[in-house]
Amino acid sequence: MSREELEKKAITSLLSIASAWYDQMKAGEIPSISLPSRTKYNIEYDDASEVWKYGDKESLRNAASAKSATHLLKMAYVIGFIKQQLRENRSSTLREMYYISEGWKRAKFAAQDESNYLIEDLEILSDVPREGFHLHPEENGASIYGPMRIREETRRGMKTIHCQDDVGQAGYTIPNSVENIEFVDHDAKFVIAIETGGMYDRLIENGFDEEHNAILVHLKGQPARSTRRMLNRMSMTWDLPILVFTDGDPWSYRIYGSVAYGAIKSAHMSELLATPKAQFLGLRPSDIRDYNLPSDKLTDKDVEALRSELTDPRFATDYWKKEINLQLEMNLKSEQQAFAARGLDFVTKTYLPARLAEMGILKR
Amino acid sequence: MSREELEKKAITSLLSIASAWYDQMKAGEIPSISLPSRTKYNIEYDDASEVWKYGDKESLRNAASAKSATHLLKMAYVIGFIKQQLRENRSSTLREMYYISEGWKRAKFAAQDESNYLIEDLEILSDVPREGFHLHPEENGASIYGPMRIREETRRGMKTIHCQDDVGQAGYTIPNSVENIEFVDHDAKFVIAIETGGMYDRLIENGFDEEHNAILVHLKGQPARSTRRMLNRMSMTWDLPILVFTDGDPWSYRIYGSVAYGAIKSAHMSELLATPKAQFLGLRPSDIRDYNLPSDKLTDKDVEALRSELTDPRFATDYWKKEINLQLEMNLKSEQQAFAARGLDFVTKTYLPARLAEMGILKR
Amino acid sequence: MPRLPGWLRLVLADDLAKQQRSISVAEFFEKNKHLLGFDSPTRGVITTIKEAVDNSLDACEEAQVLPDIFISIKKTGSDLFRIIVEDNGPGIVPKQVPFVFGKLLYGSRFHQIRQTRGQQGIGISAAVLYAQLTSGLPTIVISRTGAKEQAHRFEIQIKIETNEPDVLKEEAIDWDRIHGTRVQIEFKSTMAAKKKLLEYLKYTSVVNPHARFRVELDDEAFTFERVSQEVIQCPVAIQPHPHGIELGQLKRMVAASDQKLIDFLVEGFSRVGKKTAQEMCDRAGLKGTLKVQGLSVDQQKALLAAMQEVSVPAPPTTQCLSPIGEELIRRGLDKEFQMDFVSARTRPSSVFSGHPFVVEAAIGYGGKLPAEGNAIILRFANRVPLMYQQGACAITECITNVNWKSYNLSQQGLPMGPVLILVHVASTNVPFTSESKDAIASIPEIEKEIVLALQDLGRELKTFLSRRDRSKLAEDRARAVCAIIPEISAKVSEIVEKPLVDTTPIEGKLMRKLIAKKSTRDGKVVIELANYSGFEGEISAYDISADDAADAVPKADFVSEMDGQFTKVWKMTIPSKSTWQVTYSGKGGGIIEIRGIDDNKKMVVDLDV
Amino acid sequence: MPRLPGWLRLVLADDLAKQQRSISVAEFFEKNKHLLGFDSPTRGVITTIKEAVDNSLDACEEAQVLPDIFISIKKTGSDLFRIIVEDNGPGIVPKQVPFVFGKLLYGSRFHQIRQTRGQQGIGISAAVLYAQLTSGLPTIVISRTGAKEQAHRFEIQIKIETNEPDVLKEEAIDWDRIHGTRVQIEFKSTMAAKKKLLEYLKYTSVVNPHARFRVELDDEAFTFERVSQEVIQCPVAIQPHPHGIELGQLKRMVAASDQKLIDFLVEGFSRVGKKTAQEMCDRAGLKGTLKVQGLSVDQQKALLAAMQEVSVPAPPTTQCLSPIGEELIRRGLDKEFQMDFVSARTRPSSVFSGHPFVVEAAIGYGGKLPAEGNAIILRFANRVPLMYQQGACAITECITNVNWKSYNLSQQGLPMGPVLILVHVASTNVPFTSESKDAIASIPEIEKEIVLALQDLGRELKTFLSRRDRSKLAEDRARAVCAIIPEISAKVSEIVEKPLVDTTPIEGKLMRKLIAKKSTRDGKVVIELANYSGFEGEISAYDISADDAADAVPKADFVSEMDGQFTKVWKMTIPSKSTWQVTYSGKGGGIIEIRGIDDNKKMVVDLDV
Repeated sequence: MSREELEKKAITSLLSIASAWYDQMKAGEIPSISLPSRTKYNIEYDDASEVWKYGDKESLRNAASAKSATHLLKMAYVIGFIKQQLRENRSSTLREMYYISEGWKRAKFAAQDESNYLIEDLEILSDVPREGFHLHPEENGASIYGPMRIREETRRGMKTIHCQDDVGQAGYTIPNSVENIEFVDHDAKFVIAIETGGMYDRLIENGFDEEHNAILVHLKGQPARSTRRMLNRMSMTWDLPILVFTDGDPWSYRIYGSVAYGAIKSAHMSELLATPKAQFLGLRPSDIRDYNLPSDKLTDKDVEALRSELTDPRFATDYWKKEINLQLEMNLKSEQQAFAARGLDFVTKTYLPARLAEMGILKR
Repeated sequence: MSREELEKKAITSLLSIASAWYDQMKAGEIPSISLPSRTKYNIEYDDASEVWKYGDKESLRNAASAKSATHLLKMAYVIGFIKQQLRENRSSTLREMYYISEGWKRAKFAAQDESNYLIEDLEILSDVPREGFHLHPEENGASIYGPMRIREETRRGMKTIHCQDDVGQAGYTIPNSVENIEFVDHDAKFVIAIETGGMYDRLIENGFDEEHNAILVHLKGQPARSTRRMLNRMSMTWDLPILVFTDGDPWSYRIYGSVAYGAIKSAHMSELLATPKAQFLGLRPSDIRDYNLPSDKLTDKDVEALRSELTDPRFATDYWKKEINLQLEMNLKSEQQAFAARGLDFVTKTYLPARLAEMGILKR
Repeated sequence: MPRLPGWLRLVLADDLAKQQRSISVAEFFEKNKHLLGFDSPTRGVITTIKEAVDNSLDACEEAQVLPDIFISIKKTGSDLFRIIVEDNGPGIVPKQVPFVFGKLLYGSRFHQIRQTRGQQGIGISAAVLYAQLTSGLPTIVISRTGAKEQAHRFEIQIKIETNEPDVLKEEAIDWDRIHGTRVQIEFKSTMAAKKKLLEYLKYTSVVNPHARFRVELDDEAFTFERVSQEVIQCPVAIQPHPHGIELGQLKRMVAASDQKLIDFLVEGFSRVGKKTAQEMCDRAGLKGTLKVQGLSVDQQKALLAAMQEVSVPAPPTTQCLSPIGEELIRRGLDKEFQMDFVSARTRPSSVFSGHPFVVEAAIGYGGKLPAEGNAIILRFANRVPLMYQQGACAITECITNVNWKSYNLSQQGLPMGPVLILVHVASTNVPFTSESKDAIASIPEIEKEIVLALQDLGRELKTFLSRRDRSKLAEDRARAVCAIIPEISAKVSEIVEKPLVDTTPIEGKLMRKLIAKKSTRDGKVVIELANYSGFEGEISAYDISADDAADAVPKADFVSEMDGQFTKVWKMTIPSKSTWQVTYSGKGGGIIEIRGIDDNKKMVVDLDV
Repeated sequence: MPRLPGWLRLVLADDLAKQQRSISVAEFFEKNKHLLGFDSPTRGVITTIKEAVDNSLDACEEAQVLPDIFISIKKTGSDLFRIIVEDNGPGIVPKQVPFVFGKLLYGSRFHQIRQTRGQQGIGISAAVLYAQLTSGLPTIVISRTGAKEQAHRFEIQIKIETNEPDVLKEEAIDWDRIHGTRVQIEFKSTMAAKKKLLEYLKYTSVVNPHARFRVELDDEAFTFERVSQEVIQCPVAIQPHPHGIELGQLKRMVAASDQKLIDFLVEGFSRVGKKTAQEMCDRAGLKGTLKVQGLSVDQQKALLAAMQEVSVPAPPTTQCLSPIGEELIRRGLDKEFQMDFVSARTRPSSVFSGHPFVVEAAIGYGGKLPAEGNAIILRFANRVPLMYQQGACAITECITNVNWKSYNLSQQGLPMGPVLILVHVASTNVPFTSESKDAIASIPEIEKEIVLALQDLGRELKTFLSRRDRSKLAEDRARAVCAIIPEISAKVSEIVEKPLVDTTPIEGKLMRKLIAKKSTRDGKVVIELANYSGFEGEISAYDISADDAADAVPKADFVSEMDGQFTKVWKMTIPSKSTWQVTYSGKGGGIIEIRGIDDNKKMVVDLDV
């Protein structure tokens, strides 16, 4: 969907909510609205899109108590605010909207959480991501380095950028709103999304992107919304394999999970934010064993997290069961930079080529 | 100092350390080395350079016990490693060096802290920042948006980038090693270094950079080493006023402090990392009062931090005493985005012009 | 190794024998004051008053009089305090007075199986002993047993070597009490625990609502008035229950009996009928016709085992126990704590290890109770407040184990908020965790009863709280409908860019009441009455505020002023589904009241709040 | 209000009077078993053994014999246990036996001011009472007072109503002990606390190093052997100290005296001489020549105040107290815990509230003590181990308050690591926190002594630890010089791209010793001896490892094999400042030893470690 289409859809959906309330009140009825129930008991795997989505359970909110009437009032104010913002082609952060609500009297937000939650409600109701409302997150997206060209609509006009030739050493930074990006062309065979900056730098320094025609994405830990959207679009638009390369511990597997399957909090956006085709490259527990990597003992929290992953439906594959059980058995974890113990070139010359061949991405 | 000069200085200084040991041992003496004492009791204000530096107190480390002999051994291994790295024009992160030391037997690091501390020792001994050793930090630098052009030596050759025309919405990202940047030209009147991404985006969206010929730098909270080095170089090279714009709380004043005065941890690098000419723009406690901004009560920790700043020599000016005492009296703090409560344009149309005029940066 | 020669060792055993002697119980307690609650001067005052008051209440109960107890504590020296406790009980006959006060382990209640406050026969004489040890002063006792008798005054100490009373002086005197006892004890102490002492008296008064306490504390005087004029029934002693005795006790009973086994069982024990007795004999393999005195130790053991195996009904309790009763607990609590809600439960009596007991509990809520922090816990055993070791007590444990959240109270271990919880355990043998009698031990049977009582009360409290919440809810709904929905309407109409929707039909549909709305905007006060109630009679609107409403349209029917506050009254009838309105210049605020229509048919909404 | 008519109330007082009666102390304790440590069947066993053993040890002490005590615990039924304690004490004369075991509050030590284990005269008879209540069985006592006397055997119970002994059977019998006492008690119990019991016996043995304990626990038998053959001096009773009495006690002494005041003071109290007595009289405003019996209560009070104001030396303690002594504590600890370091302190005796006391403490370190966790704390009062309530005890408090970190121990509240701390408080009147005698109360005077003793021991431990650390330091230095500096040399030479620096001159300069270095690289073992010691005599190098060193250059002077381990010996003299070396093929490891040169002139460094 293009940016214009998205904005149009946003304004149409939001106005239809307001119109429905108008009609309800005109008919002498208390205004109300239905929302899917947002608990983990209402998350389902959608076979068609291969992502996790909210199920059928709905809850009705009507204005019959002061609390929920106030909630609807706030929703009305937010809809009004977004309408104005889209009309003026302005944008703002959630934090700014929170402060703007200072002037909304009874509709003022009591806390930032409340405004965040309300925006999620509107995303669900309208099926439009918040970027379509011109509400952008505070956190930056991550960096990209590799043979691809995009066209970005910025406040200073349209910019065409090649992510190797036109950028500094730090790469191209993903903007808050990936919807403003047009994917022009690429010369890549695959994308590696990397957890740590150290490994991202290592691959750039060793020329891995040039040698293997790889696009490198730095996830910066748990990836931001715009980073996940970027990966989703790279996968959808160019059908490139997305490979996730993280540390070898349970928290990193969760990073992979949020790239591939999405998070409960944003299950309504899974189709936009999750990349079901993303594959886990490493660092696998079996790599710790096979490459005899420097490692640390698992902490109690690590073990707890691994056990919880064993019962997580998203990790309910033979692959993950085998690896996680192996890790529990070894009682070890490693960081991806631990490959440096085998030399600075080991990861690019030995590990990744072998691993990518094994995954069928590179020919042996 | 150019990059080549820096590297030359690095190799010379490090080799002179090794040579000194060689000569000591050759003379039948236990190898030893003197280091300034790195405690807050040995930090002094240097009037000439207007930054805080280590004082005269030194401590001698000799190889007469297993512990300090091992320390010297590790230092020798690190010097050897850096020598080789510079010779091969490779670079690495501290984390990688930590893992590489796995192969150093008795000289292996027990923990990351130990290798960090040792690198700081070498920085002090050689008066060369770690970037000169080709050891770069994991954390990225922050973003820049504004009318300036730089030339960056990347792994893919020399790139010339204009920080408005050639970059995406997210701006130009400062690389790990600012030493690789050449400052080409600019059309700016001043630089605003901004704490939060929301405010940085707001200024870009409202076209503040274009309207006022301002360079905007996003600090991303407590600024990384490369961000501080970048500000230092912009101040030194172009003699541009550097204005720091943060939230109105004690932690943000510390951000200003680390930009302007440097940190105890890196006092030996103050001349490279601190920007003594940086001025505090806001958000001042008196702004909270004068603009009646939405605010929160101070927490006990806030009050404690403010009191500690009152006794900090770096904040021992009438300006800071007045502001901090006012804040303690009001018992309030505000975020910079709180200006949004007065409208999305208030900060760029009203507050900043007024404040910049007051500071003599803009004409009234 | 210096071994002594044999003859010397022999002499030694004789020597040692000569040193052996009996130790008087008074000597024993002199050395072990802590056993009696006299381990610190601070605690001595409370212990003494507690013992004396317990005795007075027990005596009044036995004599069936309404207790009228006077307590005085006066400082008489730098660290000397004189304590006086005087009652209107039956008095003590002169020849007994020296023993009651001047001999440890002397009393009437020790062997009886019934609920009493004091029991051991140590308490008050321990105070006498403590006084004589610390101040050297004798204890002064005045007692009179009736109108025809003279009062007698004694100065008493204890002969420590023999634990016998030492009467320094005895005389017949005139006394204005017709019957009663007064004891005056003076010892070293401090008043550090004054707060605790007042709490003790307050709590004692709560569970003894039939008693009046007058207190003089140095220069202050308080009275805890009685709220019940009924004397409480004195518990009557019962026979031991077969499940509650040990072998030693059985042996003593056997030795003292000349009965046949079956009669011994039926007459010597509670709740044992012929049939039950026969079952016990059969199980023990003993003939019912055997003379009990002839039973061997082994036969006695077999009998004991059989007695404890056979199921026997719980001991009779109405007789030997004296619960306070739900009504009196409520009255007692209400007197000392003013609360919005209070309810009490007296559980059916029950039994543990053969000892009958009954649990009573009460919960109070709101009113003057502190809104924050843990609930106030009042613990009682046999009508005596437990002042120390709350954390170690089974009562506290039970309160903690109840899930108060399900009764809409917040809870962190103890329930929180404006809550008071009272638990009273009455038994012929209250199981304490230690000699200091500060905490009740964990006995599953007792704990079960406490929890059941608390849960029952919790459900009642929940009903109260939700009724209260429901009326809050109705108000809340009115606010939503009358104040917020119009705002939604305004905003939504603006968004969809259509004319403003009128939301009064929603009000009418939902409220089915007469709705009075007052709002102030731009210096104009508007009062609007919308009648959805169906009622069409005359009503009056009273508007009390600082505004004089001189320019009101329509004019008020009546205006009066007092202290700058104007009361404006309009009278009108409002046809069903129509609206009446008045507007005047002013600042608003104040109170609005509608009269002439049922409370449940009207609703006042102040839109300025 | 149902008030009773006056005549009925009068009758009531009489009625009540009739019910009043004296309560036997046995009845009292039957109802209050917890006062005596019989509140649970588990605890009953330890209490009984403790009381019997205390009595035996006290009796042996009085009779000056080395205690030889036999203890047996046997299960005799599903929940019945038979406990036997037998000693070689002086025995008890037959006519006393029934009273000692069959009457509560009967004993020889209650009134004496001296250190004893038992005191109250309750302990063992309480066990007799407990047995008769739970098992119904009488207690069997055998006692013999000497070779010429026959032993007597008793079966004893207590008449509970009167607290008098009930002798079921008495007979003269033959017994192999020449003198001593054996008591056999059987009651309901469990052995849940077996570990605690063994600890109790072990600790008792530590502080009674002159006693032998033989223990039979069902089928197991243990002996705690004595380590001292000296009988301990029996403490002798002293007069009360003027600072340690209360008014009650003074009054009794006054009443019993026919002396003049000044003589009364000098003869009746410890450490009061004529001069002190006169000062007391003067302060009290009393003439020394007054007959004390004539003193009024007020005069007695004044006297007491004066007695407590006048400074009086601490009571004599060598007489009435019996500390264990530093030597015996060390021996006792050494016997039960094998440690690297142990030291003990007996503090000078001191006094609190007129009661003499002495503190002893000991610290042990290392050896078989557990390396992790809190220190082991052993607490004793009058040679009796304190087994419960460690957290509430002033001893623990004192240990926690000492800053152990300054003595190079780690500490989290208690000190941590392989440390044992023993504290013994001996006094004529040990101040316990409660009747169960498990914890010592916080008395500043006692706490001060404990802390001083511990600090003193802490300093000694620190000396030990730093001596140990110093030798570690020298090794550390040798390692740096001989192993790490050569590596620095190698790396630095590589960096500066110059020939490898020889670091042996540094070794010589620093070490001034004969340095033996063994290293293994690539299958070659090199042993190098560098002589910087100045010594030039013949020395031998012993190299013991799995290598046979057949190809050694030079050849070994002597090789022997045992269990696959080869001992290679080379003999040589090494001129000053020169080096000797041997090389052979092998895997290295094992031990290298240099003989023929002083320990402080040589240093062995294994470079492979």
